[in-house]
Amino acid sequence: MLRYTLNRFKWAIITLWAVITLTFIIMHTIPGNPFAKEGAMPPAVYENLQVHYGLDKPLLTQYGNYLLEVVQFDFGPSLKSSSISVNDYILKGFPVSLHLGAQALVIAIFFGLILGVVASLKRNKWPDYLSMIIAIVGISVPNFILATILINYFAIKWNIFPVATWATWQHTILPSIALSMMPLAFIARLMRTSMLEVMGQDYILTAKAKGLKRSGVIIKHAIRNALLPIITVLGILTANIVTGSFIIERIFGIPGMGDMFVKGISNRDYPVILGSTIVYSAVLILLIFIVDIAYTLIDPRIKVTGEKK
Amino acid sequence: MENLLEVNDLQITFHTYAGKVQAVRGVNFDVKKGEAVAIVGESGCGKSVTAKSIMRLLETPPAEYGKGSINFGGKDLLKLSEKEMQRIRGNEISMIFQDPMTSLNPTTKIGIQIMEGILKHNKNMSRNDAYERALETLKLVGIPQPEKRMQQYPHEFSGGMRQRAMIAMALACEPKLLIADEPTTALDVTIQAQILELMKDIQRRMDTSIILITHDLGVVAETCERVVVMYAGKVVETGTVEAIFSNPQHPYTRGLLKTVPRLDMEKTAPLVPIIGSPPDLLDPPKGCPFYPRCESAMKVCKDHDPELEVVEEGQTAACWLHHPMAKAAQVQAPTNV
Amino acid sequence: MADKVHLTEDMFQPAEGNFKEAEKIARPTVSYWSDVWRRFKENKLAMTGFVLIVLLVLMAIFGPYINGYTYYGQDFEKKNLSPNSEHWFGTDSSGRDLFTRAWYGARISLFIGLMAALIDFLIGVLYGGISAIRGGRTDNIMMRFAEVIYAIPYLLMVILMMVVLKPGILPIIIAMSITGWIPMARLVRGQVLQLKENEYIHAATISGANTSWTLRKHMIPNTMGPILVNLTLTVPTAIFAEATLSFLGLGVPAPQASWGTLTSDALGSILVGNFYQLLIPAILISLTMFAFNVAGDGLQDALDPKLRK
Amino acid sequence: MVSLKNKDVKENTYNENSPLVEIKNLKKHFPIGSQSLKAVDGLELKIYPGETVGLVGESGCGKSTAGRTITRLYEPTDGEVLFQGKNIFDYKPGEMSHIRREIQMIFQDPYASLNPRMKVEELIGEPLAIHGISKGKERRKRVEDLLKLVGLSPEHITRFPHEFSGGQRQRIGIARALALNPKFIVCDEPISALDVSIQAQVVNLLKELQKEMGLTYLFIAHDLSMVKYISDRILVMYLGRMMELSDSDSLTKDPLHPYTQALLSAVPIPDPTIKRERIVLKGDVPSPINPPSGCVFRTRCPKAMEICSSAVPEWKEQKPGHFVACHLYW
Amino acid sequence: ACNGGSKETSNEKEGGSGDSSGSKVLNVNNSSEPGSLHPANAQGTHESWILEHTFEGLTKKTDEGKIVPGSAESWEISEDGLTWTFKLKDGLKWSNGDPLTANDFEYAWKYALKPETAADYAYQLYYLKGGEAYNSKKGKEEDVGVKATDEHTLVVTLEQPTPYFLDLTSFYTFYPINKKVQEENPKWALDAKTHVSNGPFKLTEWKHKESLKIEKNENYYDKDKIKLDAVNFALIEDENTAWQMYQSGELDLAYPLPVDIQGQMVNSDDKEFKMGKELAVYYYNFNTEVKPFNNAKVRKALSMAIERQKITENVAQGGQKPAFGVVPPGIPDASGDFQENTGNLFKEDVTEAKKLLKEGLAEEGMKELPEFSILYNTLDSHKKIAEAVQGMWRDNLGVEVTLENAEFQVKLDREKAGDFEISRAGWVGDYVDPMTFMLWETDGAYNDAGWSNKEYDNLLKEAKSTMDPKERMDALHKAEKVMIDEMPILPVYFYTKPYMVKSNVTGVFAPINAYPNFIYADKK
Ligand SMILES: Nc1ncnc2c1ncn2[C@@H]1O[C@H](COP(=O)(O)OP(=O)(O)OP(=O)(O)O)[C@@H](O)[C@H]1O
Ligand SMILES: Nc1ncnc2c1ncn2[C@@H]1O[C@H](COP(=O)(O)OP(=O)(O)OP(=O)(O)O)[C@@H](O)[C@H]1O
Ligand SMILES: [Mg+2]
Ligand SMILES: [Mg+2]
Repeated sequence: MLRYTLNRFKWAIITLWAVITLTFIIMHTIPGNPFAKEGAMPPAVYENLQVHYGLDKPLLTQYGNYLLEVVQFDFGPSLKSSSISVNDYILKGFPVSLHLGAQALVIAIFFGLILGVVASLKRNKWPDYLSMIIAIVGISVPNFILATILINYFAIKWNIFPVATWATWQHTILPSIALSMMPLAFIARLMRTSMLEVMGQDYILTAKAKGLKRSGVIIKHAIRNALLPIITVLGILTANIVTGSFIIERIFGIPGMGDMFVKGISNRDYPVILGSTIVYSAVLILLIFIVDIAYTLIDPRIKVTGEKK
Repeated sequence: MENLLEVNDLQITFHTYAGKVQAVRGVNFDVKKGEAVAIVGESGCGKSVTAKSIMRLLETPPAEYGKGSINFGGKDLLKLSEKEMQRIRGNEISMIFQDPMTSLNPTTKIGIQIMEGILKHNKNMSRNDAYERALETLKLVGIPQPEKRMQQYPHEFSGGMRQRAMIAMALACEPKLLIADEPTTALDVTIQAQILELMKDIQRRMDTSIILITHDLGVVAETCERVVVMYAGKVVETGTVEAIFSNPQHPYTRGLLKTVPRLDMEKTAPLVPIIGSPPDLLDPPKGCPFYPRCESAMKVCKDHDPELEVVEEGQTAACWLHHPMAKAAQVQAPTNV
Repeated sequence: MADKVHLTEDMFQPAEGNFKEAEKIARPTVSYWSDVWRRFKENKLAMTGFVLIVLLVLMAIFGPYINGYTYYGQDFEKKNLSPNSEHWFGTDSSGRDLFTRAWYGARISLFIGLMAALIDFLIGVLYGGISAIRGGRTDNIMMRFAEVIYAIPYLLMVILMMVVLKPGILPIIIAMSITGWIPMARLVRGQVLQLKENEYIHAATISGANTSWTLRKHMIPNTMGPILVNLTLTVPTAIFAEATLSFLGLGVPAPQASWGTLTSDALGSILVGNFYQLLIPAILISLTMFAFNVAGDGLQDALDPKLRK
Repeated sequence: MVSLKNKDVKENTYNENSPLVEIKNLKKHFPIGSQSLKAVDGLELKIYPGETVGLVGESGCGKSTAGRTITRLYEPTDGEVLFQGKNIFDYKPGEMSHIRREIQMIFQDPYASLNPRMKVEELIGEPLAIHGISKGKERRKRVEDLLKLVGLSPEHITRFPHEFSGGQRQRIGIARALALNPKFIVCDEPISALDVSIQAQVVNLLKELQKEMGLTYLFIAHDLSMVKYISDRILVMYLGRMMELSDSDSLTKDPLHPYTQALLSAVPIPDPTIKRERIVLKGDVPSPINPPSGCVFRTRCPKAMEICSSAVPEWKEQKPGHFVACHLYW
Repeated sequence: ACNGGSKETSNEKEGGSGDSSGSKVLNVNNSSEPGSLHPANAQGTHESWILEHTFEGLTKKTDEGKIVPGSAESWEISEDGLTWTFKLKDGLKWSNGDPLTANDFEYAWKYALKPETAADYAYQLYYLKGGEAYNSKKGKEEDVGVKATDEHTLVVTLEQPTPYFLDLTSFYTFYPINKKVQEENPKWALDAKTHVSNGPFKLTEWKHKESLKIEKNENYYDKDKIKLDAVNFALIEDENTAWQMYQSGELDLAYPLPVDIQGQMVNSDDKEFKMGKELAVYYYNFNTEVKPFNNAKVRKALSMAIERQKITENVAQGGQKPAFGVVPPGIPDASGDFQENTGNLFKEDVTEAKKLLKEGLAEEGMKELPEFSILYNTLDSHKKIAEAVQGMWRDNLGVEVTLENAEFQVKLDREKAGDFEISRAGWVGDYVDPMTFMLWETDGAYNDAGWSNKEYDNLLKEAKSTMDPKERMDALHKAEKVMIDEMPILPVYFYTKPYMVKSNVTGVFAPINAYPNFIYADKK
């Protein structure tokens, strides 16, 4: 296990390096200039900016320097804002996105699993259809619309929650709900299918034969076996959600990382692009690793650790 | 002795896209308290379905219970609510399933799977006690190093060990009725002997009744008091072990006994199988289901289904050969047992 | 029964030729897929979904020509009209006919959605399946590669594609194809890892099955549930991915419409109470979702031999 | 049945009198935490063409594992399996498929070994399809023939595994193994789930096929009477090791190893009137993770001696063709 | 949806900073995180709005747009208009209590010009003598034309006579910085704790990407006129959200407004709605270097064939004024308003347009317009206008144009490279003088149309060389006319500045080229 972890760590570094390199290449391939301004900038001003941020050096040198900095956990300055470095961005934005994402995930997992399980047990009866409708609405109404509607009712009409910003706990509720709908629907649908499959297995009969209650059979035997696909998608879903949703953060004025991701790209703010990509990759790699470990925990037959039979 | 279980005219149909499979077509038998009854019969004749229906474990749909009843301790199991059934399952009736690999939850440790039933039916038992009890039963079924094995998963067990784990699970609660669906098929003879000994022991000690489904007539002979022979969803013969083995009354039973190899048999002597295959239960024949394979078939058998009738003291059979007219017609029933 | 029938002596004569009856003629056999189709047809809800999909596709083809308006024609005199006899779905804030735009949008959105699903299925399923079946080193390398691809910012890819190709649907679909299949691959891999330990896979191996065979004949049919759920969810996800891109200016070029752009265009109209502008694309997307979901569920049921009636 | 081309390639060093399968020092250990479970520990066996070798032993003694390793479902910990003179573990994955045509296996657990989403037609037709043998009607015909061969009716061709009873499933498995006309079949308890009349049919069938096509079997079972009936030679295993090997008559009539003797005495007799003395083995079956020193059977052996705990008994030909590993015969 | 006003009292609790009762806190929204709150590094409105309230230049503006003394008490201009001498007020202090001197101004301006500072807006100081040379490393710091002759006197030497220089001194690049603080801690502007300013408010809290807070500066010389205790800036990018916060009472001022809300408010008589003036023009560039847009007739035809009124009323919806010239209203002429004096420089006329197009194309040897597109930077409102223009050309001229959007950064790149046919642009005046809209000098930095006209160039030279208002304005009027006659750009409309303020807030005003100002605001 330890060896496996170490091995994966080695691969994580390689993966990160590959991501940085490819992103670096793409970033410098696409058109757009970080310093472009309405009206031409006097050449001197432009020159000064280039020198200041070291963009006058050959790309290879820039790349090398960047890697050196990254190794020391220094992600450089933002080209668009001298008030806050990329490190600050991450240190400030990531916890917020993480908080929001975690809350949204808790909602999504909790209600998603319940809906999915109920739907599978009441297959083709009203709870199944209800869960399907929730799923359809959850997916068919994109979160930017949902957010606007939530604000319109909960904040403006009924005055229950504040409209936006990230000041208090109350402020976190509407964005968490808006962000949770998609994963919730996904989990619910997936859990339903998975449960249907598992409920047809022989060992469910065995459990019944032991006299377990229906709930016991479901909780102790069915859910766990049905969980595998959920765990898989949760890996990637979580990585996407906890590194910030641009739209939700924008609408609710949340100082998270998603905004950094998107704005960095449209501003061609190179260090911000690379910094956010690295954070995202790291989270993704970590979560996928956790998922792989979770496989073995959930189903002991699965061997991802590469040991031979 | 009173009857613990009475199965009356049990009928079970499966609805499939291909049509209705009439898996059980009017089965009658009873089991007395403390008695071991064997159900033998061709593969696919409805033994397992009958057993599962006693536990009410068939999913409805696709299964459908027709008329008929299963009386257990004075209650008709087919009429009980799911809640009441839960109290009976695992506690008063327990079952050993035929397919040990798929019947064990692959993601749960064996120990936990065994303890579960114990805890469920002994509300005030501590986890530790349940653990001890589970350990003990595992030991009873002859699994070495049970402490280690409790911590393992089904796929780490050999076929026989899985089957023994299933047996341990069923025995853990000391039920009134134990249904064992081919419990020893995957076991070697020494373990088999041990398990059968264990079952007998429980039967004696606890006055447990046993329904043993098997095709190993040797096991039947050594373990059971009475035998029910099934064929194509019907009971074709019942009787005491002695009677069945020494004086089988149905051509099918006779065929069965003939096919069994013995250790002391010569290798060159071919085994005598019953030729042909059993009927398709999707479209069961009108007459005697054994008719196409029967050496002593008569014209009547083709279209008319014989009923189970007492032929000797304590022995019933469903065969036209026992009809007075058949005897009158001087049809010689082959008697080469 | 025996008592009721009239028995005669001659009936008790030995029967002849009874052994032959043991070999009856087989029922005509139908292939697995036509069997699936038959079962699918019997499922009313699933058929509703299927018919709905066909209708949506037909409307996408013919809808834009039905009422004589064009998707781009503006008429400021008639802006923000609620649905009426002339404009069946009303008009937007530029006075364009929403009926025509909605069905024009259906072309783009359905095309993007279906393409995304197709790519998901073709690449994701194969990649995940092969990775899991091969296992060990191959699995490790394939999964790390997928991680790298997935970690590179998606927007950068889209922009890159827009540069390489001309803006329009094609770069969107290509950029989607580059990363879209990865969640599917992970999902399938997870399922296959679980299935891999089943005895029937060993049985197939013994019969000489190679990776592709095992994948096609055993893994995919047994993973169909999660695959279908994921596929049905890929459709709306892709539709909204396009909307988000439009939001960032990377979607289909104006004045073309897609359901995504119709939705985001309607965002502002919610504030002034023109809800129908949002409702129309939302209902169409929901209908699509509903159709794919019930058809997917139906297909899943039809594919599962154990669930009968 | 096997294409001549294949033969030419592979049979340069192999001739009819040499063993078809030669197992050399085969070991398979499973890692259990930091320890290892020695499921098979040093199997040596030659199986000649047209022969049936029975493999019996305690449940959990490693029979299935041996079978699975011989068919290369498991990679071995050590040892070789030569099939027609070539070590099957040397083949690359791509090359295995040729060998797969000739080595088949019937699985112990009938239900688990059938894909629940496949119909019988596909299940039995699968090996044919994989190797591109016959198509459409022809293949259907072949499948129907196979079904009849194992005593199922051709009507079952459109059914799914869960619609069958245990025994019926096992027969599907057998039909599948026979589909390719293999040379060598590892039968892992092929008949234990069958009812007796079918058992007889299947055993007769296997014997007939053997006679006709020169099939070779490794027949794993615990039903000694059946094993004796079908096998030419019988190998007795205990806790992953070999105990005794001999032709079947001599083994059943004159067993040398105390374990074999105990086994034989435990065979139930289908006659309620006969009551018989059994050699009851005392004690628990030891764990293969931690097997006893010396002779692994000594902890339960009624004739155990002092030496048994210190020295591993040698595998010795006690009588012509009758091997045994026991200190009693030193 | 316009019931926002009815609730403000009940909602005060939420919007506020939770300050103790009695304190007057205004809640507004700054739509983006400021890149820098250092006057030299600030780049745009997200910064300037806060700087305008925390700093004060030599001059400042009233709500009518009049330039009044700020830190400077008085000033003198030399005859040739090249030397300006400013006298600072007495007893000026920094928010940390340090005295503010003329040195701080000198230091600040030179700091902004220093190449290492890499200030985007350094060119705003190119008016200073030697400023450009120093910034492009061709000159020395000593030669820059700004000098503090004593604590209270700042002498500025200009490169050219610049009548609007006074206006510029209210611009944020011209703000002073505390020399002592800057030298001790170059990072002082990054943190609210170390931020030092000289304006009516001081920065007291800066939660990055979340919010900023400025509080009344007790060291400000005019502090008695300041009624507010603090202003909270939320950082909400989404206009819709900001509007919703305004509705719920979490904000006291909403600017900018969502387009749909503008449209609704313009036509209502909501008391909270205010229509400020804006110093900006919305136009399309023609790339005069590609055929057939090199032909003035073609350009004019296209320009005459769009209906500006329809666009402002139905698409932009903010009460904008159709533009038939480039200089927006609100700039004083020698007498009166420059734009009013100009009037409309051309007319919309479809028949004429058709004729011109035909002629123009014939002159270029073409039968019809080749494939061309409108390039605009990604924004919903730009898209809608482009769609409208597209429709009008189709309907009026039978001309098909495609729409092409690009990210801002990319659009600018392509404009520089001349890789476009027609591109959207907008120009906001840097100072209140028509000169700021005279962008089409040959090879001028902002001349994306690539247009070149001797007469225009000469007229501008003429205007630049004189300090006489009449002469200057005449030249500028002529220049504008010359330019519009050739139509290298297609003016669409003059911007406005619609915003909303809660009715309990008074004293907010919107200077023509700045965001709404609340230095003197009060809240009841
Ligand atoms: N779920 C089902 N759907 C359709 N048919 C079924 C189903 N389950 C069982 N059957 C059919 O019912 C019949 C009886 O099956 P059952 O499992 O009871 O046989 P069995 O007597 O236990 O045989 P074996 O000894 O081989 O286990 C078989 O023909 C089988 O095909
Ligand atoms: N995948 C595995 N991982 C760990 N241990 C295993 C695994 N498979 C088998 N074993 C162990 O190997 C030993 C031999 O198992 P095997 O299945 O070969 O027994 P068997 O002789 O076939 O027994 P049976 O007659 O009961 O089927 C058992 O102790 C079992 O627990
Ligand atoms: Mg059965
Ligand atoms: Mg085994």
